[in-house]
Amino acid sequence: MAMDTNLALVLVLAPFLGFLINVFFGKNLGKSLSGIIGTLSVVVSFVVTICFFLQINQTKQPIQIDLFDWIQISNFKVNFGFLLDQLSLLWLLFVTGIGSLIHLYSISYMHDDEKMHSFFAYLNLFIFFMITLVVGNNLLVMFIGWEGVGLCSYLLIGFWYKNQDFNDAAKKAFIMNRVGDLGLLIGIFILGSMFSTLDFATLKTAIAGATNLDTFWLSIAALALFIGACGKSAQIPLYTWLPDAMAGPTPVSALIHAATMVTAGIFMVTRLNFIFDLTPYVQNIIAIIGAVTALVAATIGLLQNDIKKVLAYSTVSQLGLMFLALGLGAYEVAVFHVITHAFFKACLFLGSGSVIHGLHGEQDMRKMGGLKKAMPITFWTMLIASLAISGVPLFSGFFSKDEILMVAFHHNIALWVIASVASIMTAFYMFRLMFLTFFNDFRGTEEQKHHLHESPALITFPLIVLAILATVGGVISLPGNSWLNGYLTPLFTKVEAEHHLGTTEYMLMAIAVVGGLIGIAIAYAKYIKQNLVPNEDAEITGFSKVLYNKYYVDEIYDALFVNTTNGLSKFFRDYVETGISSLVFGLGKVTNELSFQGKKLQNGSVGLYLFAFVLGMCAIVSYLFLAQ
Amino acid sequence: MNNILTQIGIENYIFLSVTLFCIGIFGVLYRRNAIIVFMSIEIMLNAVNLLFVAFSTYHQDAQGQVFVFFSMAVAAAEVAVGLAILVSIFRNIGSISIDNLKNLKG
Amino acid sequence: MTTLIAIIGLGVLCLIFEIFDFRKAIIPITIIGLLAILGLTVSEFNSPASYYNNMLIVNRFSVSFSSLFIVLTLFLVALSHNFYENHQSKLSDYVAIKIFLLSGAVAMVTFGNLAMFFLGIEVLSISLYVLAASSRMNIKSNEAGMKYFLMGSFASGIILFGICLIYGAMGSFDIVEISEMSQSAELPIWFPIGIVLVTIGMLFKIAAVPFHFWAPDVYEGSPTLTTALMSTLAKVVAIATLYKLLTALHADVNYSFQIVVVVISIASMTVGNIMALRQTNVKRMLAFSGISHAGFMLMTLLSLSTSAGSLLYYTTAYSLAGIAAFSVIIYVCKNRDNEDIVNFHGLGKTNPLLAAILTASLLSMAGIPIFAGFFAKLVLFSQTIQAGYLVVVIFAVINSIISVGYYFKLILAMYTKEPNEERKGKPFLIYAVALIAIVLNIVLGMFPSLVLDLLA
Amino acid sequence: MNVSLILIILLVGAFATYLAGDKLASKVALFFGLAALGCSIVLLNHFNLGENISYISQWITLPKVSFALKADGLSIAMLLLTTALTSIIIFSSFGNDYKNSKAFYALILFMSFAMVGTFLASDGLLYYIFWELSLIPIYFIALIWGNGDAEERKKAVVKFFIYTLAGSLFMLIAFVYLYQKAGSFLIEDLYKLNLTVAEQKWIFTAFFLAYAIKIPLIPFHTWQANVYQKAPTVGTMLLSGIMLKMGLYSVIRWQLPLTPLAAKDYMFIFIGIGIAGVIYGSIVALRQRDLKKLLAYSSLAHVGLIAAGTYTLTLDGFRGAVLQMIAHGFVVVGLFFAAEIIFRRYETRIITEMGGIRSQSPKFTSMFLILVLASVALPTTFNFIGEFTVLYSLSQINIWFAILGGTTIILGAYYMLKMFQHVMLGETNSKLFADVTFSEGLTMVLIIGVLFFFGMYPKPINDLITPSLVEILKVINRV
Repeated sequence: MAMDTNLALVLVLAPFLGFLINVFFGKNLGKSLSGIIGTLSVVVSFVVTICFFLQINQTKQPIQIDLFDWIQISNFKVNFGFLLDQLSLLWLLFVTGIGSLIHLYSISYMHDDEKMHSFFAYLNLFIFFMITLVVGNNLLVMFIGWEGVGLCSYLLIGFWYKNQDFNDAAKKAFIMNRVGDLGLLIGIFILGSMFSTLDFATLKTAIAGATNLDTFWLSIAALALFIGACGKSAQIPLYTWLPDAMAGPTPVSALIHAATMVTAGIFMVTRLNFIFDLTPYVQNIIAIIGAVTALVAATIGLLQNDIKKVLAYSTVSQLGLMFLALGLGAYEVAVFHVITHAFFKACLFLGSGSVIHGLHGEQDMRKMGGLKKAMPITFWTMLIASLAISGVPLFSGFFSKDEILMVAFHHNIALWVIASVASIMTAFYMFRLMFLTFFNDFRGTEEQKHHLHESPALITFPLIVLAILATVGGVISLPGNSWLNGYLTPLFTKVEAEHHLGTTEYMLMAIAVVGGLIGIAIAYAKYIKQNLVPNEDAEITGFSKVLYNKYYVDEIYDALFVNTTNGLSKFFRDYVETGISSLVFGLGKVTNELSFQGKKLQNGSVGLYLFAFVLGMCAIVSYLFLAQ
Repeated sequence: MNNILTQIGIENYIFLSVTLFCIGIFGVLYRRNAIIVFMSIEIMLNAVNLLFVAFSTYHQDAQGQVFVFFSMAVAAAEVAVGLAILVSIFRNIGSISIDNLKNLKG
Repeated sequence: MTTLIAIIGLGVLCLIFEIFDFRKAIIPITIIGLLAILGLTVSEFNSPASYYNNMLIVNRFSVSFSSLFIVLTLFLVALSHNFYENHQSKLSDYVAIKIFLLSGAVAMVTFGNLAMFFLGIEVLSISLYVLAASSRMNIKSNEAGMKYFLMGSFASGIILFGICLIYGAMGSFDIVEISEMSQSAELPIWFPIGIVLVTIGMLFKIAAVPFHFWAPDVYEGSPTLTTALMSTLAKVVAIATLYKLLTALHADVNYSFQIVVVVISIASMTVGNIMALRQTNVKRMLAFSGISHAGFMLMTLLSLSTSAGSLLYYTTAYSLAGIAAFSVIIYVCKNRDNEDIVNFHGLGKTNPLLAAILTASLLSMAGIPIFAGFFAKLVLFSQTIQAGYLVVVIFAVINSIISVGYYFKLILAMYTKEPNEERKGKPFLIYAVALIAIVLNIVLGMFPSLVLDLLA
Repeated sequence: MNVSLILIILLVGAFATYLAGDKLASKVALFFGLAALGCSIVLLNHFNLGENISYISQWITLPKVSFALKADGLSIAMLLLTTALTSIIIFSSFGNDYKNSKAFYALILFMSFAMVGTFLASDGLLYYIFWELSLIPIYFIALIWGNGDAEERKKAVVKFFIYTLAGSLFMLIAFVYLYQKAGSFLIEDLYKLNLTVAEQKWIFTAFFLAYAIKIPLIPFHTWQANVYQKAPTVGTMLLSGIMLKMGLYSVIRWQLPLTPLAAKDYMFIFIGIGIAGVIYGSIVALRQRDLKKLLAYSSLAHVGLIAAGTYTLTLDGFRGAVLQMIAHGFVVVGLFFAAEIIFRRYETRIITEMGGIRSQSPKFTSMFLILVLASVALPTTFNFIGEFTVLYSLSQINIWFAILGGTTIILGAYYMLKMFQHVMLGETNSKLFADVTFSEGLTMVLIIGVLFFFGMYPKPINDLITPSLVEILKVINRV
């Protein structure tokens, strides 16, 4: 046990150590060294994770580690501890794995930036918090990580802090996340007061053993928790921060805003599946929101021209699909898609990063094209990833997405339709991206054309690894015999009956595949055959303008919330504040005025004084007479 | 002496002196010449003296009359001081009307 | 009563000194003499007695108040050294008058007979008239003297009439007899009127609304030292005497009389404080603050049987603070034609010690803790609430809030404004008086029992 | 050990500092501040050994007032806060030189003397006296050493003084009234009283006036922003770091136990006021031009939450409130110190005149950022513990309270990050900004260290305060 504890501490603290080193000595270490340290610290925890993973594969026993008492509440006590079970280890695997790859990538990618050491510090800090989020054995420790990753994303989105727009984006991300966090907190409060514990294990047993459970409050709690998930995982209505978050350096987008942090919501819901299973209404809400988000994001993605924005919206839409699965109670499916998505989406982002790197910061696809020859590795890896995300058979994405669609079909045709449409669109815009970027001939400046070159090995290596994973990742949960489902079963209270592959399933697969191919075909027709290039912003009109401007959601939010708050603030500052204080001063003024009038009475004439004297005398005497 | 009181009755003495006292008060209130104000105050005091005497006979006890001497002496002392002040005022502003005493106010 | 004789002897001595031209010695001798008399008085504390078939009754009340008066006179005499530097020739007169005034004051709290009471008042008042008008060439002073004289003698007339009515009702001047008789059932109607008239006369002396109009003018016009005397000694004497008189006459049993007291006390506090807000002349301001303090002191008349101690404490606290404040004012306004607040600008920089003392005394008047003023108010409140007059206390509290407004005007002037000119010299006696007074005040603030328990 | 020793140390310290002269004043003051801190640590030690730490001696016979001090866990916690912050504040002021500094530092020590007294006093009148005493030094500190236009400052400070005095005088009436009932000012005797609901409501209101103005709660807060802005930063630290806690402490120690029935009847109103303060303060803070004013309003928001916690009359509410008091004390001092550090270099507090500092001073930036994050209650900081517990207690009363109060974590993040962005980030500022000096850095690091340590391990404080809070709750629920 002590062994486990120490290992677990290593697992958690290695990145933190890296963070400290980079913070305090980063400047002196020099860029490469600080990069290497940063990477190694993550690799260490990756290795430790593997050890634990192997161990748990034999023992099948989750490892509980209690460190110390943390927060004391009247009816329960929250201690600081870790829970290493199938779920958290699975998550750790790809968090640390992809994490190390992206660190590696960043060494080269950020090499020109003078604040590279702080970049690595932030990345390490992020990994540290992400690990805490995943391994926390109760809701509050998870909440530490939950807020911590939010902080790191704030720091990294605003990494180029001299640009106030980036800072705004960072701020927006943090605040929107906090809206979700409030929901999460409320959920925690309700759970705490209902079951007098926040510990996952005890919570599970408590709920299992609970007689006459108050489902109303449980549903409220579940809903509140889901709001938290919406914030972190960019679901409607809290998704608008994610596209803006692309202001950060591309490795950040790959790590935080595609592979790991944004999946925290799915992690949390899966962790607490025993609660959501008992609250069907909330599950429906989750499913619907997931589906809608998938569709909306996909539609917006159709017309974006910023290469990273396209990927961002595709991320939102994929996350939507995952929530759809969660809402339908198919947690293992969602988890499966999380993993495959992590592979291909990270690959895509890193690829786009390599492109942007090659073009010295150009992100508009209208100014790209024909990069296939210049950067072949980037092209091939990204192609594989795109095939995966489009659900072309035998690539990882095919299996995971297909399972989601099946589950949807089994529950509700409408959801299935929406999901399928979304995935067709995905296929379309992904290949739109591919064609615009890599095919035809270059549309950028001559000067850029001159410098076109494949990125260095440090950048391409992670791409290749991820591409391979994106290809073969599907094996962990092949239809029919799924290793993943078996691995995860201990977590779940009620296990979905394994869909035996019947004709409907094959038919569904077929539809999905055909749909995907259709999407690709349309893209091919538009951008290869007709060799179209998207219009300049000014020329976009009609519904496509609405899509291009993301349904004006940002503007609506600004009008509804931001401006009202600021207006209110101005009103309070200028009127209410001055009003109250002048009320207080007013009393003083009144007395002063009285005094001023009183001075007139004291006019110095003895006659008056004596008169007042006599008057007072008469008044008193007569009063006493009457009183007698 | 005694029979006079019984004939007239103490109340009348009281009324008389109260009347005198009020005359004094009104004098003080209405006259603006300091000297006359002094005189009015004297009237007030003497009204009281009268009442003292009346009461002392009424009670058959001399204390009241003794007190009259006190009050006379005091009145005299007061007026002496008052006149002294008045003189210095007259020397400074050449008038003894109390309406000129309005520098101190507010 | 030995006190009384000794005081008068001291007064005469001063005059003789003048004849034999020992001016230098006058102040020191007087101070020493007063100290001796103080000792003499205190020694009588535990030996109550009555003299001259009850003309004078010496008891704890009279002794403790007389000693307070003597202490105050001590301070005032000490201050006169510096104050009358420029009229050495009249020094003895001024000092002597103060001493005689003191005799009057002592007579007022020791009286056992209304005659004594009346004489006391008159001695006090006449000396005050003289002092008020004492700077002959100064029109303001003349006017002050005149106003004070007119209204004062008018008030004495009222008092005399009241005494007369009481005599008429009781057929005696002896306070003990009156007090016994006043218990008996049927009394002629003019007895209460008599009491009321006397009370009104005394209310005039302590400058309670609506008999307060003279105070600001007279305070402003008179020489500062006289103002100090009026606002501390005279006021304290008057309230103490009134208290003693009403206790003897059992005035508090009459409910409607208490209502009158309530109304007058509230009116005095409020008018005094509100009027003080806009004053620029410091003496005038303190006059109004004195009026409001009179209102506070009147609260003691609502629980006559128990509040002797708290009255003594309040008066002591108030007068000590007043002495300290006035000694600073005397120093600051020396050779200035007015006592405008402008003179105090930047005192905090030019003369931190005196500024601190003035601040302390003002805080004490405002009733901030550790200064005696706080406990004075506290005890007063507690007794008044006990007597069941919560409303008065609430008014009192609101008033103390207002009062902070003008006390702090002076403090602000001392600490935030730039000094206008340097002042020469550090007159020892003024510093000594101010320091001793304020230290006594603070000591009493820390150990209130010292005084509170004297008359408990 | 005699508990009054700590008072003596501070009082003697004040005089010693004044006599030490302008040169040495700050050093001497720091020395005595540390001595007091040591003394309170010793007290803590004795307390943990289970001794009952109290001192009582007859002071005034009539009215019956005794010089009674008593230290339970709660008082000792506040004691530690006060003495620690006093030392930190004095040390933080080493960077500036004040004219007539001997008086300045003497006043600081005198003020902390009064505040320590307030936390220790177990006799109503003694408590009141200390309460009032603490007002005078801060009045002069703000008045004489403050900044900005003199006339404006005078107005603000005098308003502050009269306002607070007005409040506390009503508390005095309440105390006198209680004295008439109980015949003693001793807190034990006052606890024993059982008053009618009507009486309790009056007394509750009288106390509330005093505390609502001191804390301050809306709508009695209008003095706060101006005074915080006008006062010298040291004064602002004293006000916001410690003095404000006097009010909250008094609510727990005096108001609620003395008038439990009224407190129960009024619970919702006063929780409501607290939470309204949270939202109102946060929103007003959004659009402040002056850095110190912004921090003032943020502090208004936070204390609103704390007050709401106390009025829940639950153990969690109390505990959270006390934890948050301590946490807020440190954070707010740190933030105002950050403002001071900027002022030392830029001579301005107007936010729009700052910006682009980060690129010139990484150390300062990270420290400032940490403080900002702490004040928005990021987990692992001390403030999170407090805020979480308070919000939890609110959720036990009514979930909506928790939701509305919880908006603080959104709005708080909004205005704090907005401020941080405009103060620190953006294009490099043309004006040169030297990074923190050693002493500045040390001060910051101390504060940050405290925040993180107790953020991860609040147990010690918890164990210290919980028993006495339980005791107080017993008193509250006696009827």
